[in-house]
Amino acid sequence: MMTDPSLVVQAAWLVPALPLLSAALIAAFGRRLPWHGAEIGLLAILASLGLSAAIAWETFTTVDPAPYEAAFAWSPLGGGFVLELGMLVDGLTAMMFLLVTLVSTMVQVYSREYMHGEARFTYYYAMLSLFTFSMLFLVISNNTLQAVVGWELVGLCSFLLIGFYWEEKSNQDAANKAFLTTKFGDVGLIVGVIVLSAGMFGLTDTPFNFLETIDAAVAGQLSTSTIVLGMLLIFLGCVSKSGQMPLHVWLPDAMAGPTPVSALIHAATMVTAGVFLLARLFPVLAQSATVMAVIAVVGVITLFFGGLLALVQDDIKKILAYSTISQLGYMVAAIGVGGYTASIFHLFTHGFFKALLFLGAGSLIHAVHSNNISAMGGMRRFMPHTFWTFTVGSLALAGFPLTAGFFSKDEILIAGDLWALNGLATGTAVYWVGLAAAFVTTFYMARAWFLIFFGEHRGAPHDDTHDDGHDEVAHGGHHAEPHESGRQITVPLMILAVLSLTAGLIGSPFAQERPNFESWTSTPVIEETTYPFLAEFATAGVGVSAAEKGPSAKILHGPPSWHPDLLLIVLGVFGGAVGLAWRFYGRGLPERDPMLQMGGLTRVLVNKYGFDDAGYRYVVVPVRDRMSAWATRISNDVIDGAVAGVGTATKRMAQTTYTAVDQRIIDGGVNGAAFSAAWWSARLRRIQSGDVQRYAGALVAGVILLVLAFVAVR
Amino acid sequence: MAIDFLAVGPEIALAVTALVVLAADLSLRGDAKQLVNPLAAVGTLVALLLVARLWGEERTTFGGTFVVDTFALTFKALFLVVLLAVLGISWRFFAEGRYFQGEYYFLLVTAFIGMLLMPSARDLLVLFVALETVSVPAFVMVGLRKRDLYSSEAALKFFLIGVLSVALMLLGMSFVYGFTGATGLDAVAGAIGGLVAADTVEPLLLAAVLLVVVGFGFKISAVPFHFWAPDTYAGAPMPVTAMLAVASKAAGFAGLAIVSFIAFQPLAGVWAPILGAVAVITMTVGNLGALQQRDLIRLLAFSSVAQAGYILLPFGVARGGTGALDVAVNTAAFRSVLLYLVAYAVMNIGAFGVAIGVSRRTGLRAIGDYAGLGARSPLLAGAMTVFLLSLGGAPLTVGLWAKFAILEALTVDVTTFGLVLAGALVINSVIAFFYYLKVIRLMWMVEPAADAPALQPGFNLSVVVAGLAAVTLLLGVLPGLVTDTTSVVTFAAVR
Amino acid sequence: MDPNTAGWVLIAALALPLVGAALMLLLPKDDEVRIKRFAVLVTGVAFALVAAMTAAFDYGRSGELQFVTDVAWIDAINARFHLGIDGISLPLFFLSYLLPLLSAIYTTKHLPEPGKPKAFLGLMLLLQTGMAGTFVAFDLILFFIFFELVLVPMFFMIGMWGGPRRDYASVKFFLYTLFGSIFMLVSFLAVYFQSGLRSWDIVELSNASMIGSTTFQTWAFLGMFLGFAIKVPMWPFHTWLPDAHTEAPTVGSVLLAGVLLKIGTYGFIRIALPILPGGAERFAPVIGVLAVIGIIYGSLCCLAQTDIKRLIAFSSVGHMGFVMLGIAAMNEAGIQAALFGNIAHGVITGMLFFLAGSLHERYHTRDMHVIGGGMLMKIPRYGVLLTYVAVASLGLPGLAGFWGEFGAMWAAISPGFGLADRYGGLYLALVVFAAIGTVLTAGYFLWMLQRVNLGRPTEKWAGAELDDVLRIEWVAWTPLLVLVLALGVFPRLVFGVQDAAVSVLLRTMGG
Amino acid sequence: MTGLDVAFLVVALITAAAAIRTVTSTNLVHAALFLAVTLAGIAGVFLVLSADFLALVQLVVYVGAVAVLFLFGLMLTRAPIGREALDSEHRGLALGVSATLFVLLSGLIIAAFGDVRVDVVDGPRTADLGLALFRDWVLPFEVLSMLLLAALVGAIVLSRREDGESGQVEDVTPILLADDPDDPDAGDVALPAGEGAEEVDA
Amino acid sequence: MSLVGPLLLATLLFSVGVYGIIARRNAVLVLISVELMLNAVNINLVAFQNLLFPAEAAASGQLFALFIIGVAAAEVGVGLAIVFNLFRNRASVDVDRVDAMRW
Repeated sequence: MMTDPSLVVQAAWLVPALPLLSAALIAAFGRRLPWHGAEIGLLAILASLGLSAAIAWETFTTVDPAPYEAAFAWSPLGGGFVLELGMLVDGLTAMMFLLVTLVSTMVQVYSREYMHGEARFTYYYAMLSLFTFSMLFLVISNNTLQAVVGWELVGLCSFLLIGFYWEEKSNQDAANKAFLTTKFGDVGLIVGVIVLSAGMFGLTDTPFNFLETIDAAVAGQLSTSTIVLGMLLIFLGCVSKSGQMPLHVWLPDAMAGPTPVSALIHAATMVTAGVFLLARLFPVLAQSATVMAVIAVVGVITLFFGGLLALVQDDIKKILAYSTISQLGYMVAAIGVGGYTASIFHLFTHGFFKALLFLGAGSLIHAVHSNNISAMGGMRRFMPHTFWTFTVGSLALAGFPLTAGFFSKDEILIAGDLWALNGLATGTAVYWVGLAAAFVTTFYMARAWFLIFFGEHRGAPHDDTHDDGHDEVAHGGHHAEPHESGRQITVPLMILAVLSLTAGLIGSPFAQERPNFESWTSTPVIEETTYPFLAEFATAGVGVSAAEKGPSAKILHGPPSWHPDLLLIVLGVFGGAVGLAWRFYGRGLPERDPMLQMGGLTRVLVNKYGFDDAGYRYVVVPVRDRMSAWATRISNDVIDGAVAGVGTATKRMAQTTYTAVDQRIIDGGVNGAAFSAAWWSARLRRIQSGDVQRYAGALVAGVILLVLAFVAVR
Repeated sequence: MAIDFLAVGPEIALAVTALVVLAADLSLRGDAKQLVNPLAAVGTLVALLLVARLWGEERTTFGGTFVVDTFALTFKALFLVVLLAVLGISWRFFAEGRYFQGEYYFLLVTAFIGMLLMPSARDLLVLFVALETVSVPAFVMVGLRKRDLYSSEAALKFFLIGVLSVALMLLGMSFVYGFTGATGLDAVAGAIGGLVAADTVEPLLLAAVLLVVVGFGFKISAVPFHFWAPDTYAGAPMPVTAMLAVASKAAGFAGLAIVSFIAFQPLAGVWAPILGAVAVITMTVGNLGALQQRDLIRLLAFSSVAQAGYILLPFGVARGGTGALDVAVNTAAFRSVLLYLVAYAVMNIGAFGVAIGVSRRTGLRAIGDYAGLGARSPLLAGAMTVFLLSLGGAPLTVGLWAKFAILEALTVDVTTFGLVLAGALVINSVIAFFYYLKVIRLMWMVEPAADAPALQPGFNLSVVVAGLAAVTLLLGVLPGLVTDTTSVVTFAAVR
Repeated sequence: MDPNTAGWVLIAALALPLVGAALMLLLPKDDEVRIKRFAVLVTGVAFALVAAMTAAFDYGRSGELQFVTDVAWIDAINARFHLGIDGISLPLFFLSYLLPLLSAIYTTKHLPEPGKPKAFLGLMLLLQTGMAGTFVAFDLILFFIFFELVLVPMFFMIGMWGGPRRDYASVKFFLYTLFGSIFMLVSFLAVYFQSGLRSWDIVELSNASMIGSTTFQTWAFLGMFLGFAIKVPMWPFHTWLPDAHTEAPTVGSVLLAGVLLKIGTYGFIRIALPILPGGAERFAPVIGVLAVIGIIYGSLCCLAQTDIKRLIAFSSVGHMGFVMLGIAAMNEAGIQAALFGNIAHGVITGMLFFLAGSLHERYHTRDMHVIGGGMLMKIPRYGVLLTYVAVASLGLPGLAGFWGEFGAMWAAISPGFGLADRYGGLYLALVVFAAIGTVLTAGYFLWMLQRVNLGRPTEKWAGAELDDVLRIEWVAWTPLLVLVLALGVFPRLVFGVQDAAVSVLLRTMGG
Repeated sequence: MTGLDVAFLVVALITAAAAIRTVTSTNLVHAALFLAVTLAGIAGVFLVLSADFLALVQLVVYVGAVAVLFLFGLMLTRAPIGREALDSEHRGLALGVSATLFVLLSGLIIAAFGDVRVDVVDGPRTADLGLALFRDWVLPFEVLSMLLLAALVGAIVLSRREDGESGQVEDVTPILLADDPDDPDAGDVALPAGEGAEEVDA
Repeated sequence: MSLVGPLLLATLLFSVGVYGIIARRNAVLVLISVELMLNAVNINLVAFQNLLFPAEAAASGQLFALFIIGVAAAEVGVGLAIVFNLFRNRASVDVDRVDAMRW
């Protein structure tokens, strides 16, 4: 525990509380206010931002910070177990607070112009506030279950915002897809949390608590199976939420939401929740080689193949979406190779430059009324502010030296390299694939950059139906030419551009002295985390001193350092990619996009590796259409059939429509019994023939039978 | 040897009543003949008072062939109350139908003399005579609608099956006599007990036991002796049907209980499972038969067959031994029969009463004719609903407690066979609700036909029906009123 | 009122609806307005009484019976008139007074065809006594009476005021439940005799040492299982439920889902488990498997529905599956979760049925294809409510639905009574499949919302005049809407009340 | 084989033969007469068994009264004559049932009493019978008298010629039987399940 | 004297009676068959009484037979009355045609 936590830290709960309050206030009174509720949202988020900044400063400057935890019993859960509602404030929390509130602030400012005139403007702001609350609630949580609550709320807000334009079926579908795909991952998360908490039974009354779980794991009190099963399941949740393959499919579709929403939710905050959770539980997953390996492999696959997909996109938001997937892959892969700091450092910087790119894209879209880069071109003339900010963002994303993205991505590559030096192949993969993907990243960003800002303006098609139509604000009047957006859009762009350039510095080799990013986000637990499995793999390696070898090794991170060789390589990659892109696109959009001329590769990419299709064809359709029909059929033919007897149950087996099937329920069950009862009764009544002599005969025959029975019983 | 006249007081009172009724009938003319009904009612009340006077006593007379104990008195009280109810629902029916009122009441009262005798009889010969005293007047009463084909047919069937059953029963009695040399039930039990102890029970004796049961099987309309019941119930004048379905059946059960639990108790190990099986078959056949009916009376007839099955169930767990548990099981079985009969009498007479109320003037008795009865006569429909729910065993009606008692008897000692019987009861209760609910649904949930005639149940009938409905509900809430009474009846008292 | 002595309050609360029903008979048949107001008055007074009880309840001793009445009733069989209330009963008891009040309010505006408010409301009051009684009866016979008593009014409610296939549905409902309940009675009797106590007292039997052999316990439990599982309803005994719900009038559905189904799970927890722990232990894996099948199966069936009310009905199968999963866990957390799930389902699904009923009032159809979407545009407030409740129903954290579901899964990971050692793998699989069930649940609710709420109104409805939420509906629904949120945010409202009682219960089971 | 056995055998054979003819005779009057012979034969059996009083009663009540009653009955109902007319189609059933019954019971009887032989046949004397009747059996005796009275009254009521006490036929409310047995659908009350099934078909 | 003889005769008569009840069409003949059965029982009773229990003070067997004779007489009376009434209604006494009520 932090000794004498300052007042700001103690008040950290206000950071999520304010947006919640504002959401409620906007919902209640927003419509009647002059800015239709935006002012409440802005006030609240600015207050949260201020507080976050204070907390960040507090934690940043504190030497050797220990987490501050405060909680009260939310509810008893039975069996003496207690669920806490609490907060855990450490560097990681503070970093996330800062990122979330900052991007959220930018987006809220930006949206006032961008969403101007929307019918559901108030609702939009309420949802933004609610989302911000949910994300912060997740971040501040001191236990897994509370995090799950925030996690699911985030998902709901995402659903509501993706489906913001719910008049269109495609948007509804996108929202449903996002919710259900992430919900599927949540199965893993929830079961994982349950498994993990079950491991804590007998150790504590608060089995969901993060710190206690971490302590128990580090102390070896959790069984290997608990850790492996629990963490892999939790990772499944992260896979879906953070858009890792193969559950990334919802993320590109989620671009159906308004662009600022994409910037906030699908670039900077919500999608990083998975990475955040992995980071939060990092000491736990560090206990298992399997878990680390799985995470690394999934990350590597995602960072490369996700990036490839961006090559063939025409929709600027989709390019950014796939880029996000790829970058999230970097973060996840970094976690998998022990790059705790590298991962969240990239999370931090990526939040800024990706938000910048999305907002910039929004600005462009706002101007040309189309998402398609083929409809843009030459935009640097019309929109200078957008141009330079977008350029900054692209450079950061591409990892151009000295931008934020450069430092954070390098950290990841270095982490992979160090991991590899310990004899783990995943490290090698992260390093080399990471480099390859950096080339891809640079190339597609350069492609987009050339196509958007250079060459001739190709103009928006006048036929609005050509658009996907979901992102456009119905402006009155015809725009002859695109023009620069207003200040409420450009100012956030500029702020973010500055941050994209400078945010990396605190984690860069320029900041080798404490405090820097590493010292900020690490806690003693993290620093002392060891990899019990590493000994098996350990060979002589850089970064791990001989003294640290043995049964376990210190976590693979430390103060950032210079790697001149890597700098050269990166520069080379950057130059090569930009050069290639200039060759293809430097003179505007070629008649035949070379990216679409790669034969089989293009087809595979355009088909998105078939994941979407497969997901729909092999999961959704079978479940929604076929399995439900089967279930109803089972209900009738099997369950009720068993009761009703074969005769009645099989009568109309062929009918498969629901109603027909349902009637089998009716024929089954008690009524099935009744049917057979009726059947029997129809037969039995023939005995009641009305002929008294038959009665007499039956009577005597019955007596004879009974006599025989009597004698037999005897 | 002095005769204890007080012990046979109720019977004598009824006999006198019968003769007075006959004499009055001969001397009255025209509408004045109606007066025999209250006359009979007065006589019944006197008999009831005598029963009340005897309550709690144990008397034996006629050389041990006639016993008065709580068991017998409970039955007698039941019969007399049923007689009152039957008189109530008969009055208008016979007065307006211009049947042979005087003779009817005479025959009715005579039949009840036989019934009163039944639970007191401790001798096969007396039982036989009592049984015939119930049957012979009943044969005639069933045929009282002389010009009605159905009535004649009903009488013929009833008569033939009845006589056949009695012949079989007599054959059995003769063999029992041959084995034991006695007709007194205790003596028979003693002799059989000796044979059982010596393990020299001849198969013929078992056959004889079964044959004796046959006669009662006819009275209680157990399968396969039930064939007459639907046809006879349908053809007979309705009050007679009510009498047959309730009183006559109760008398049969009284006789069966005495014979089985006293005379043949040592052989219970043999007859109990058979009777249990018969019970299951009976209720199943009854319920399945009822499912198909479109005539309410026939439906009630089959329902009463099923009810007979329920009442027979406790016989299925009877024990031949004399250990504490055996006695407990037998006592519970015995009591449950009694309790069920009381409940059954209340609800079934009520149901027939409503049926009479609906069809007396109109002649309508198809189930379809009950459509919308709730709108036409809420009281009749409400009462009918109560009775039908009770017959099915719904809560807050006496029917539930009746079934409860049966189940209780079956589970005093948890045996597989007992559970099988209980399971059969459960399933049959559900089937039974099918047709009870069918009627209830028709009454409340269907609009009445436009040309549905107005109903005039009449004062007496209304009082009887309302009273029975009230009793059904009252006992449903406070079953203690009966259970506490019947709990006095112990197996030892029967012994 | 002192909860230690004031047994009369409980009796008064039970008797009030009955008395009200009787008094209502005296009102003139044609004066519909007065009849409806009178019903509101009766249910309102009864609710006020119960609210006062809730306030006076000694939460420090929620594990003990309070407001006890224990007098002789049927001496011949030792049955006693034993009423009382503890932490387990209280929330359900409260619910069974709240929902009828709201139903009565709702009925003042929406009286189902063919009218006859006197009969309708009278039956509802009768039903209320039956429902409430089951939760406070501590004598098996008394419990059985209340348990059965519910059938008749509900039968008539469905049969007289129901939809086109009401005849069928009402009979099916009646017979199914009856079937199980008689088996249950057989088990009660077997327990009565086998225990040697000659007592029907639930507390006494619960505290008794193991009754009979394990075989006996298994069989006796089977009987109770049939009775309660049909009521719950558990897969595969659920087939009466969709029909009953679909055909029942709105109020009937609300009470059916809101309270009636709870009787089954309550019975498991209050009677079957503590009295027959041995049987329960043997049955627990079976219950668990059936519960999870129910979860998956119910959700799949929901996906196939086009009738919105039927969809909600099938969703009950799934939700009650979670409740049963909690029971199958056989530990405190599981029982807690089951009871919470009970309440939450009652509130949420009750509300959903209100909404479905009002939907029918407006569109005169419940077919989602016919409605065709755009409700959020046409009647936005109504659409928002539907979304809110649907989201609650799919188990979103922060709303009532979550805690029961999560709690059940959480409890099932480490079932009590040594089940973890013998069936640990099975239970883990159950948890996983139950979790998958939550996805399916989300799926059908989202698809439902998509089909009903989203998009633009079809031509058929574009020009139609449809009322948004009426004032009377606001009045009737607000308590439920608030409860949905309150239970989600403050789960201890229920968990806390039950905690001690559940501990006591588990102790009596010897677990 | 004693003389008694021989005597019994003779009487028994006659009785049995007459009994069989009673139920197989194609002539009504013959059947009634064979009945009389059977009943007389039974009286003979009683004599052989030395139940003199019963034999006498048998002769007086049965042969003297009942058989004659049956003859009157046959005359009054003007029944046709001939096998087809006298026997129903249940002959096979009847034969099967009665033969089985006979075989079964005979077997049981022989098993039970096959070895019982009594040398001296001597029943209670008539005076003892009277004494027992009024000492031990007075209750059933009195009840029997009520029964006979009831039978008498009943028989008179049923066979009296007039219709109802007022002689008016039309006042009798006819029974409307709901079950018309000739209607093939009678009794097939539609079950709810059936209704449901029809809806699907539609 | 052997006891089996009378018993077998009784059984035969009884079975013949059963045959008659089921096979005979004419109602009067059916009644006649009933009489056969009742008489068969009497033979049984008398045989048991006089061969096995001659000394029984209550003379149950013989008196039972006596009662049966009495009751049989009553039944014949009622039975014939029913048959007459049926005959008046249908102009036939064929038992197997009396099946207006069934099922």
